[in-house]
Parts: sequence; structure tokens; C-alpha cells
Amino acid sequence: MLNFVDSVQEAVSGIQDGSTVMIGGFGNAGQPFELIDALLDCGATDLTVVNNNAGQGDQGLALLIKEGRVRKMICSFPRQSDSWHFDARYKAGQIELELVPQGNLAERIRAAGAGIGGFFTPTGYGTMLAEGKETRIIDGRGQVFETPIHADVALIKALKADGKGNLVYRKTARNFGPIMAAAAKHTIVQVSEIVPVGALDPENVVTPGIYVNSVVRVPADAGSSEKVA
Amino acid sequence: MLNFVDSVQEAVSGIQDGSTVMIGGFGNAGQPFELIDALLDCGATDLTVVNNNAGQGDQGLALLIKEGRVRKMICSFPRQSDSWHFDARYKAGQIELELVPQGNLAERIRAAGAGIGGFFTPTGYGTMLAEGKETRIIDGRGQVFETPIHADVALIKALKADGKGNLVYRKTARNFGPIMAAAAKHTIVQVSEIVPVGALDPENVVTPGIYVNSVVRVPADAGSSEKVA
Amino acid sequence: MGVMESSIKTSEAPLSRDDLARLVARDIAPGSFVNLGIGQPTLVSNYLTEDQDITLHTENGMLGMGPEAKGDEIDEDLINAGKIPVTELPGASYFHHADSFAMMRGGHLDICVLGAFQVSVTGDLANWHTGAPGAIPAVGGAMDLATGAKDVFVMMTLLTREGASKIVESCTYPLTGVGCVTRVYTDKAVFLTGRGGITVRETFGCTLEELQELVPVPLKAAGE
Amino acid sequence: MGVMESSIKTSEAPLSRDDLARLVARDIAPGSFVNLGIGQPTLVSNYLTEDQDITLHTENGMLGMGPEAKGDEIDEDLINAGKIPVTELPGASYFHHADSFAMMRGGHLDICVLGAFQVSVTGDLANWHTGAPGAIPAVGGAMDLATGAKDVFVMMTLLTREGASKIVESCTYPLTGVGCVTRVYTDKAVFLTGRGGITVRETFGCTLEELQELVPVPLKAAGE
Repeated sequence: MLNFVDSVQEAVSGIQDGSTVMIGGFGNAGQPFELIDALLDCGATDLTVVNNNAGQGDQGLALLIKEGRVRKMICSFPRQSDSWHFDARYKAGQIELELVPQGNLAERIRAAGAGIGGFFTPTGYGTMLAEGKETRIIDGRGQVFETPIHADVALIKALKADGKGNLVYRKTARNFGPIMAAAAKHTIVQVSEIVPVGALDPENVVTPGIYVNSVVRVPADAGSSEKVA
Repeated sequence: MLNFVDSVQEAVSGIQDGSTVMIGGFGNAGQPFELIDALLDCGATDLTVVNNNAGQGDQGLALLIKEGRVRKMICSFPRQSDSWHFDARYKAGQIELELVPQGNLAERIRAAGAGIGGFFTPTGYGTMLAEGKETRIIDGRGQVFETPIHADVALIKALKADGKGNLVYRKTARNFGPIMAAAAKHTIVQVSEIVPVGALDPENVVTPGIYVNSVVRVPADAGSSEKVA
Repeated sequence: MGVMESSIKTSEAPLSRDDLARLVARDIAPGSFVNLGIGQPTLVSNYLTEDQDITLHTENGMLGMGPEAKGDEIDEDLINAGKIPVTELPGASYFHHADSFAMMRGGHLDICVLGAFQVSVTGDLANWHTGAPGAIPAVGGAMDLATGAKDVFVMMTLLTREGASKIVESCTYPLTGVGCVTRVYTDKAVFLTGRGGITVRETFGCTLEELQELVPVPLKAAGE
Repeated sequence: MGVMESSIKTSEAPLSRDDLARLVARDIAPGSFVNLGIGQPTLVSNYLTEDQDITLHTENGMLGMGPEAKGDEIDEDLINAGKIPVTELPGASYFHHADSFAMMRGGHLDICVLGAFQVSVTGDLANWHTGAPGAIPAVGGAMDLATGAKDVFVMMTLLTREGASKIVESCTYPLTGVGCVTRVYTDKAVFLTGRGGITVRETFGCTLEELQELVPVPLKAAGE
């Protein structure tokens, strides 16, 4: 069911301890900063978080990790120049890391949304990231079996939602949004603008409303001064 | 490499005997009628054809089958009220049929374009269409292993192409076009209109030009009077 | 096997196809995303109300499908899975075949309504192939629909023309899906399938005991 | 092991990073779709000419990426895989992460240019992880790029700061991909990998014999 809610606090209020939470974004593009802040405020803990990275600087996901609310990260690139909160927790053995090649991360998220039980891919074959995984040779190529990544909740950012929850994105801020929306049981979207039903061209809808559960409007410039460039 | 060609004849001229040819369309929507007619005229034979159906009436794919040019059909729904040419060849044992549930057909075509070596799906589990196939129970659900469907050539129809081969489609005529374009080594597209580079909004491109090899303009009303309603 | 009398709802006469479609339509929860199979299930769309705010999916690449197109509305690029020209409602969206089946197979559709040859007590569905020698098989999207939707409703007459029950202990026709059907709407009764076998929610023009005589599997009233 | 003298091309001096980028750019066939990895490979974009009509892919969801954005062009929603603000060229397109990696993993990109720690004679690539105890591993899209593109070009200095060859018999660092590299561009030579081991296409500021002294695997001139 689709709901339009008035605040990011209300949007995330149902997130339970122990949930798997997907968070959209690649770099700052498409990061639902305000929803992440609300998740921090709401107190949910023991989370498994799926994101391309593991937090940067002293904001958003990095603060969730700093506060000890993340039990496990599933990501492709945790180590960055400013990923100090993750680095500290990881070195202290206080956070679990499942490191996934970025294409496998995307395809596994897509598989969850598409009802695929698992798939074989050449990515990672013969590397330490395939250790312990099932492999087989298909058409002469070594391949690794990868499983879907499902989530309880997805937090994503889009440009506009219409009254049916249909979404469009903006430039490279699209990134993980559409596949996370489909992979999570409950998808929460922050948008810059809510438009009437019929205002989006049906040819150009990127995420159909069937994948969307909660929509909250966050004006595009809200809090942008706090963001790391 | 992308080429803009002047005729459907030129567009299909490189198709070899023994090729696997994907043909877009679901019903009349998105069927590249003129490209199919050109394929009929060019004489290529011993083809494996991938299409949702196996020809209807006395036109297009049905004529290819009538003329004995199709060695094998890979499709989900060969039997229709007017599929008499397929029916006759099939009953005479003159055409091979690989019957694939429609969702598996779509997902296997998508897998080919996406470099997936194979995947497990619940569709077909416990049915005769899974006989002889590898199965396993994943998360308590029976699943069947399905492999990608690659093609030498795809013949598809889109609404517009820009000078980079980027495509947009129209309504439910989109259907198999985008996934077939990605699954074939050589993708041939008939479009109603060719527009300059920059005329399509990058947010709304459905098939990026990387998947397109030959584009030919066929005005929307050309030959439409011959089509079955 | 005896059937206990119960207080389940009944009606004076068996339901017509349209009455059955009206009943199915009424049972669809507001706001649902629904796929209506080709044939009898398509009738359900005639009885969905605007208040219900149901979004129809057609597996050839669309959400927000409207009623059948008439006259000038007919557009050969806008058809449903039965290849019938249809219309587009405000808030619709188009997507390609893999995305459309991903939507179905990923469990995002609330309800799919299908016709059937047979349904077993454990919810197995047979609706695509008679298995007759020489018959040309054609499956379309039936297996994806059967395994993908959260709830699979079947609409059918209870009996074949020859008077045999289509509710069976075990399907004799080739299966479409295993244990996938959750409800069966027939002219004579509504059946619920699932854990613990089949139960009867209501009957139409017959008592549960009369119904039991037509159906070769033990029946009981739902909720008992 | 003796190296036969040959007539392969050479130059007076080793190549600078920019000269190397210019060489790689020149070697990219017109009309190609190319992904340039983070770091040194990004320099290649400075030397692509308009005539070449190269389309750049960035794995965070774009084809038709233009040069780095400056001043008012900077848009936080338009970045490359290195998270640097970039621009959009006419004819660009955007897509989501799974579609973007499907493009790469499905073999649709002609060339991917990557940096490396080591490349083996059979084209194994190590470029993501030193394997040092305590190091936090981070792989990003490296493994997808290495296995997905039709041709994988590596750009690197031939020697580490300590003077060890990065062309090796067998990688000692954790692998990124097996047998995936087709060419290696270094400051001292261009190497071709593939069936039959490694060959040298040209040298820069050294003879093949001098090059052989730096590299612990037997070299021969390409085409011999």
C-alpha cells in the first residue's frame, strides 16, 4: 500500500531492530540523506545495511556506523579516504563486512526484486571473493553462483513521485534506486517534488508505483549545505 | 558499429544461413513486419527464430515458417487460431519447438544481454517444462535452472532513433525490443523516425545506442493495410 | 465421507459468469495490483469500482491498463496480453518484457486471476495443456502468473461439460504450477486451498452436502 | 634466456603519464564504447579526439559522459565512478545500476582501461587489494570491468617504486580477474597478452634486450 507521509521521521518510524535496510546512492548522488538522518534519530539498531559504500565523513550512514547501529555492511567499496567510522569499527571487530563486487551487488539486488533464486556470473571467478562459493564452467567460462539480496526496507531518493507513487530520477542519481525499490518489502522514497497523477509520461516512468510504499517530500535544497562535496 | 541504412533489404543482407534470429513484438505491437518481409526475401534459411509466438495468418514469421526457412522455434505460445503454417510444419515433424514460459523467455533473453551464465527460477518447477532440467530447493521453494538465449541477430521495431542509435518505443510495442537488442550480436531496428543527436532526453532513452547496429526508417503507415488486426 | 452441516453462506442459484466476476471483483482489496488472465478472468475488470483503486497489470509491459478500447481509441501499439486493444489510465507506466515479468515473478502483484482445467486440494494448478497426443503445447505467461503473484485466484465452472469435477485430489492434466492456487471461484462454490487441504467458503444454489456429491475430495466448511 | 633482436618500434625515452595516455587514446578504434577506470586511465579522456567519436561509459549509470565539470557546470547528481562531477554530451543516456553493469558484464563495452598492481603472462590482473594483513578490502566495480569488456587494457608503470616488475609470471597479489587483460601499456613498453603468453609491441627508451632485464618472464617481439 502507498502512503504519502508528512515527515521523514514518520516515513522511517516502522523500521524494526534487526532489519536489513538498503540505502540508495552512489557518492552523494541519489543519497537519501534526510531519510538516513531520520533512521539515526529513530533508534533502530542491529541493522544490516546494503549500500555501495560504508559511509563517508561524519554524516549519514557513517554516523549510523559510529553509533554502533549497524551489525553488518553489505557493500562493494567500504574503504575511502574519509570512511573513518567504518574503519574503526571494522578494525575493532565490531562490524561484519560482506564485500561484493559492485556488479554482483547490483545484480543480486535486481535478482531479489525479480524473483530469481540465484545466478551464475563470471565476475569474481578465480578470486578470493569467490572462495567458498559454488562455481561451474559454463560455455568455457568459469562462473560463480550468487544469491539474491532481499531487504526489509529500502531508503531511496528520487526526483519526482506522482500520486500513484511512480518515480523519475535525475541523471546519475538514479543508480541503485530502481533496483532497491523492487528488492525491499517496504520502500521509502524521498522526492523533491510530488506531482499529480497523470503528470508523468507513462513512457518515462522509471520506477512504477507498485514498488513504492511511502513517499515524503524533501525540498531539493534542504540541508544541502551540510553535505560533503 | 552503428549504421544507418536506406532499406530493409540492406539492413538484413548480412544474415547468414543457420543464424539465430530474435524477432521483437507481441501480437502486432512492436512486430518489425518490414524487416521480417526483407528476411523472407533475402533467402537466409536453416534459422532458429526466437519470438513470443510462431507466426500468425499468412504474413511475416508465418511465411518464413511456411517456406521452410525456420529449423527451430523458441517461443512461449506457438498455437493460435491462425498459426496454421506452424501447425502444419510441426505436425509433419519439420520444425523443432523449444517451448518456454513467457517469463523465462524474457529473463533468458535478458540474461544473455547481461552476461549471466544461468539462473534459478520457480517458474515451471514441478511441470513438464522442467523435465530433464536441473532443479534445486532455494529458501524452501523448488526452482529450475534456466540458461541464457543468445542470438546472432535481433530484428526489432522502435518509435524513434537518434543519431547515436538511442531508441524510444511506444506503449506496449516496447515489449521484447530492449532485451533482444542487448542479447543479439547484431541488432537491426526499424523506426518510424530518425531524430538528431540530442533530440532525445537522456533520462528517457530506453535502449542506449550501444545495443544498436543498424537503423532503417520505415514510415509508420507503410504496409499497415496488410497487417492482421 | 460425511460432511458436517455448517452455517456457511449460500445463495439460491448457481452463479452466472458475470455474477462470479462481480464476486471476485468485490473480494479484491482496495489498492491492489492485479493481473487478470485471458478469457473469463477478464470479465472481472467490468466490476471493479473506482473506489477500489485497483491497478491492472498486463504482462506485455504495462501497469495502469484501462478498459477495452473502442472505435477511435483503438491503437495497435496498446494491447493487453490477450492481444485485445485496451486503453491507458492516468498514472500508467510502460516497461519491457523482462521488467514486466520480473514484477510478476518477484511477488509484487497482489492477485492474479486465472482460468483452470483442474485444481488439486493442495493448490496445484493445471490450465495450459490437455496433454492430448498431437496437441501443440502453448504456455504463454501462465506458469509465471501461477508462481509469481502473492495470491492466485482461479475462476472456472466447477464441472466439465461431461460433469466431472475440476476440483480434484491430484491433477491429471499437465501442471502449470505446484501448490500455487489460494482460492477457487466456481459457479457452485468458493473454495480456499492451502495448508490443511481445501475448504468451502460459500456455496451457490446447493448445500455443502450437495456440493460434496459433485466433488471427489473431502470438503469442509472454511473456518471449522 | 636470450631475447632475439627485432625490428619493433621504439622511442628515445620512457613515456610520461600523459604520453602514455595519448598513446592509449590513439589506439582506441573510432566509434568504440569505452570505460576508463579511476586514476591514471582517466587521463586517456584528455586525448580522445572528436573524430574518434568515442562514447564513454561510467558504471554508475551513464553513457555519453563528457569532460570533468568546472564551475557552474558542477551538478551533484552528475558524477562519474570516481565521484568526480562530470558533464553530459549530446546523445547521452542514463540507466540504473543493474542495467549499467549488465552493459559491462554482457560484453557490450569494447574497451576498458584499468590500472594494475600486477599483470601475469596469461593476462591475470591484480588491481584491487594488496592482501596486506589488516587492510580493509574494497573492490568496487574492478572485477566486473575486468571480466566484462571485450578488451581490457592496463595502464601502469612497468616497475614498482622498489624497482620490481609489475609484469609477472604469476600474480602474488589477490586477483581481480583471470586471463582478462589483453594489452598492457607501461612507460617502458606496450605488451600484448593472450594465447601463447606475452609479447612486446613496442618499447620506449630501451631495447627489447634491456626491457628483458627488467622483466622476470621471457619476452619476444609481437608478430614473431
